[in-house]
Amino acid sequence: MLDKNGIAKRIAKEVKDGYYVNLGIGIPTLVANFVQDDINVEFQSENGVLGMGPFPFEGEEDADIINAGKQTITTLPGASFFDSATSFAMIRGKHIDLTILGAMEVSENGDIANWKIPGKMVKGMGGAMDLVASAEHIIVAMMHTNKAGESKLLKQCTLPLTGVACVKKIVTNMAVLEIVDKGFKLLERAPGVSVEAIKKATSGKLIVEGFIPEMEI
Amino acid sequence: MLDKNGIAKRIAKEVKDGYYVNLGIGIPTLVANFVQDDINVEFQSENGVLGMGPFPFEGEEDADIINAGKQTITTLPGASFFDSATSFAMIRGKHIDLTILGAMEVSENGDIANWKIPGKMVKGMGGAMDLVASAEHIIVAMMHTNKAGESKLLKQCTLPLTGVACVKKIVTNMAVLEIVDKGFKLLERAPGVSVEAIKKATSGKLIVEGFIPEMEI
Amino acid sequence: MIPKTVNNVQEALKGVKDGMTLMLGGFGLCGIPENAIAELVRLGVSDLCCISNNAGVDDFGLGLLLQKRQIRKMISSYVGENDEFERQMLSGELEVELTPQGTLAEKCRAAQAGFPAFYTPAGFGTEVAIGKETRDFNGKMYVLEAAFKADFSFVKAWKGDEAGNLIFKGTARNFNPCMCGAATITVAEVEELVPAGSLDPNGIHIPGIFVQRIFQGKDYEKRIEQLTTRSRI
Amino acid sequence: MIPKTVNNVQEALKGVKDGMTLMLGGFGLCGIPENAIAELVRLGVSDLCCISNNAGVDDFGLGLLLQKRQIRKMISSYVGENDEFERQMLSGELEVELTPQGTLAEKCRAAQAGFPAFYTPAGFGTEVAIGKETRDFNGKMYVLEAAFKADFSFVKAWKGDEAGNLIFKGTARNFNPCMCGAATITVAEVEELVPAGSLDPNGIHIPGIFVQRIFQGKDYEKRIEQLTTRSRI
Repeated sequence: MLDKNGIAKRIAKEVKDGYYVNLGIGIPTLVANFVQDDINVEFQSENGVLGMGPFPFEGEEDADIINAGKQTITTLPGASFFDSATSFAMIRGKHIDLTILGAMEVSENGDIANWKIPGKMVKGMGGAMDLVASAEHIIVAMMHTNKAGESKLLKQCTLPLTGVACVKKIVTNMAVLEIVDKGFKLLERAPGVSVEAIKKATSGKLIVEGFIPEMEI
Repeated sequence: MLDKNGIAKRIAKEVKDGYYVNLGIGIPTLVANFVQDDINVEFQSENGVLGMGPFPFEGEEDADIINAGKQTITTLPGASFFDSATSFAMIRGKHIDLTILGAMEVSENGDIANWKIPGKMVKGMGGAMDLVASAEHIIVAMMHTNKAGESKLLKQCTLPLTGVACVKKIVTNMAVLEIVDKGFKLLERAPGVSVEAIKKATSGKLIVEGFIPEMEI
Repeated sequence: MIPKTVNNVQEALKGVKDGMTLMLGGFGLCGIPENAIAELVRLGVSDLCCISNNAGVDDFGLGLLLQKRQIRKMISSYVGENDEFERQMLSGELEVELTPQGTLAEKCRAAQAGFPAFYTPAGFGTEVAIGKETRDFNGKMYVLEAAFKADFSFVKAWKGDEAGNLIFKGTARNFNPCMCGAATITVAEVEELVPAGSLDPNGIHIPGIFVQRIFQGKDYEKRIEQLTTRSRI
Repeated sequence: MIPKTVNNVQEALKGVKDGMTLMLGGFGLCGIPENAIAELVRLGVSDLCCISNNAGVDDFGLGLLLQKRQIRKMISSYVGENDEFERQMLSGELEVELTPQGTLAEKCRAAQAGFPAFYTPAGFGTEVAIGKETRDFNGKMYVLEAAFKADFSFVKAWKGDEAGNLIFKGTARNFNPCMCGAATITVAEVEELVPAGSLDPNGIHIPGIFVQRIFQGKDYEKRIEQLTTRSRI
């Protein structure tokens, strides 16, 4: 089983040379720490910055330079600032190559629910609905099951949707899965996790074809 | 009868303090020369400049700074440059207070035709269709009759339209007229021009109510 | 040059009344119109509909207006980090309209640019699209969203000149430019107000035509919501 | 930083083929991609559909492509000042689609920003609206216009960096920013190409994400169409 950093490390391998990437809050944010040094990648934050760098050194933070998680950040050479309409022009216009975000539920056909639990305080969807409706390539980073031990990979989402038929790939603490026509296609197992265990933890249709290798992370 | 400069001079009186103004090519361009010195006005050109100043001194022209007529210009303090989408955001969003443009024909209900003569080479509408469809206040600057002596103020336009029911006021070499519900309402006569002469030169319905003063220019 | 300068925040907010719809720039606490918010609190106007990406925190930003129950309705994309907001929302005192962030930005831009509505893919197939027209373009589904209509827009810029031209700094730019000219009256507060002609016409983010009133702001706190640093190696 | 620099105009235009749809920035001869146009002439690609506000003059700008009969169709708002254009248009050799200038700009911006279409008041009640959907919003009529689809976009900027960030100068900005990211591949030529980090991130007009290739242009003529001066007093 992977921990959050393990999930982030595995997803980092999906980040290719020349990609513009938008990272959601939570596990996705950690991905930046594991991207290979020898490829060129730029991180976008939807509040209006492209070319994000690491967090600032203590005392060097600037209240006017934050990411979408409202954390103080720095920028790298080649960075740019822009307004919110332009930021979502990048997203809606499919200029972002990869979107990585968390989810509460994902369904067999790629629906995603990650913003609202009925009866609980709703904080809002932020930019998530725009991101999932527009991105060419979406990877979901999440735990395979929720705190109650129930699968988050379902036949149909039970929570209000964030977007329909949009998720392409899922990386959990147990597996890497691809959304295909007929369900969740198992691509890789987390170290020490059996196919059986993944089957048990997956409520939607799991497709297991041939040998399923262990992740290399 | 007024000449072109006379028309421009009369229209200049319609330009009020605090106005953003877009001037079309031809007579409208001349209006800038006659605007009172003691009011604050900014001229926009739809190719992407606000705060246009006079033409440059010889040798000081800059190929990168032109107006929509492709003439070299200068800018005044407080000027700004912007792209074409932003320029038409100003126009479509009704941020421009006054648009002054030429016309081949205007109809009783405020339709305007100024871009195309069937059978002749069509140069295009440029920004005119956006301007007339959006402006709060449109003044047409033109001769009362065409070269053949025919009225340009018609019941219905015969040429392809640039916009419908949009013109508010017309200043010609003979008169100042307002578009009202029922036709062209005569407001002022050019110096030495009789109401009779204006009636004769106006093909659409002319409304003459009470005393019609001579223009003060 | 058409002068837009007003002497102070009181003059800048003249005409703000109960029941109005206000746009307020900022993302989290970054780039918010601090002076205008303080004056709204002082004026005590109520029954407001506020369009703003976020709702501040308990004791800063729009949270200050929430504390005084001045807001009837919030239109935002994300409203976490605010206990009083949560209480008013759950009790039904506060009406909340959650809107995808890109849609929120474009509803401002549409108002600014004279577009009555626009088609966006965001929210299709979700509860955001309920009751809205949807439509297929080239095999993809879109939702029709209407432009905002607001009475006042309050924005914060870094530098501004007497002609109302604005320059923003870093990510404090965010929704501020989109809200300029998107309401009947746009009020800009700036950290540094300079004479017309001091700013490079080529480097203006928002031309003054989109701004009706501008004033020199003061006492900016610029609170940081999530101070995050790394240690020096 | 994702590097976008290519060595020269030949590399920048790799992949341009007969029958393609191209966007070209500029207003009149101001801010046109001179190097790209010269290379299009050299390549001899034909059957092109060109989206550009104007069509150049007889011996410069897009006029050079017209002389060689490389253009099948022009989409523009104004095409005067060009005898060869007139001849080809009147003889039916050249297809011309005239589009209101603001609509032209927004059709580019819509393509850039992922909007499939938009409603504009421009052209309602005129022949521009024939065959198009029209619709009432709040008592005013609008025409539905579709986003452009293009293969290449050629723009000219003043300064640019290796990351593809662009800054334009004066009114040479015009349609250039709107066309960035509005085609499958955007090629920017710049008067001055600088290393990443040389430009202020706050002063970028077009972020590099909208640009696929950038190169240092050369031998700019920057012809003035209507040299207009006043005499010194």
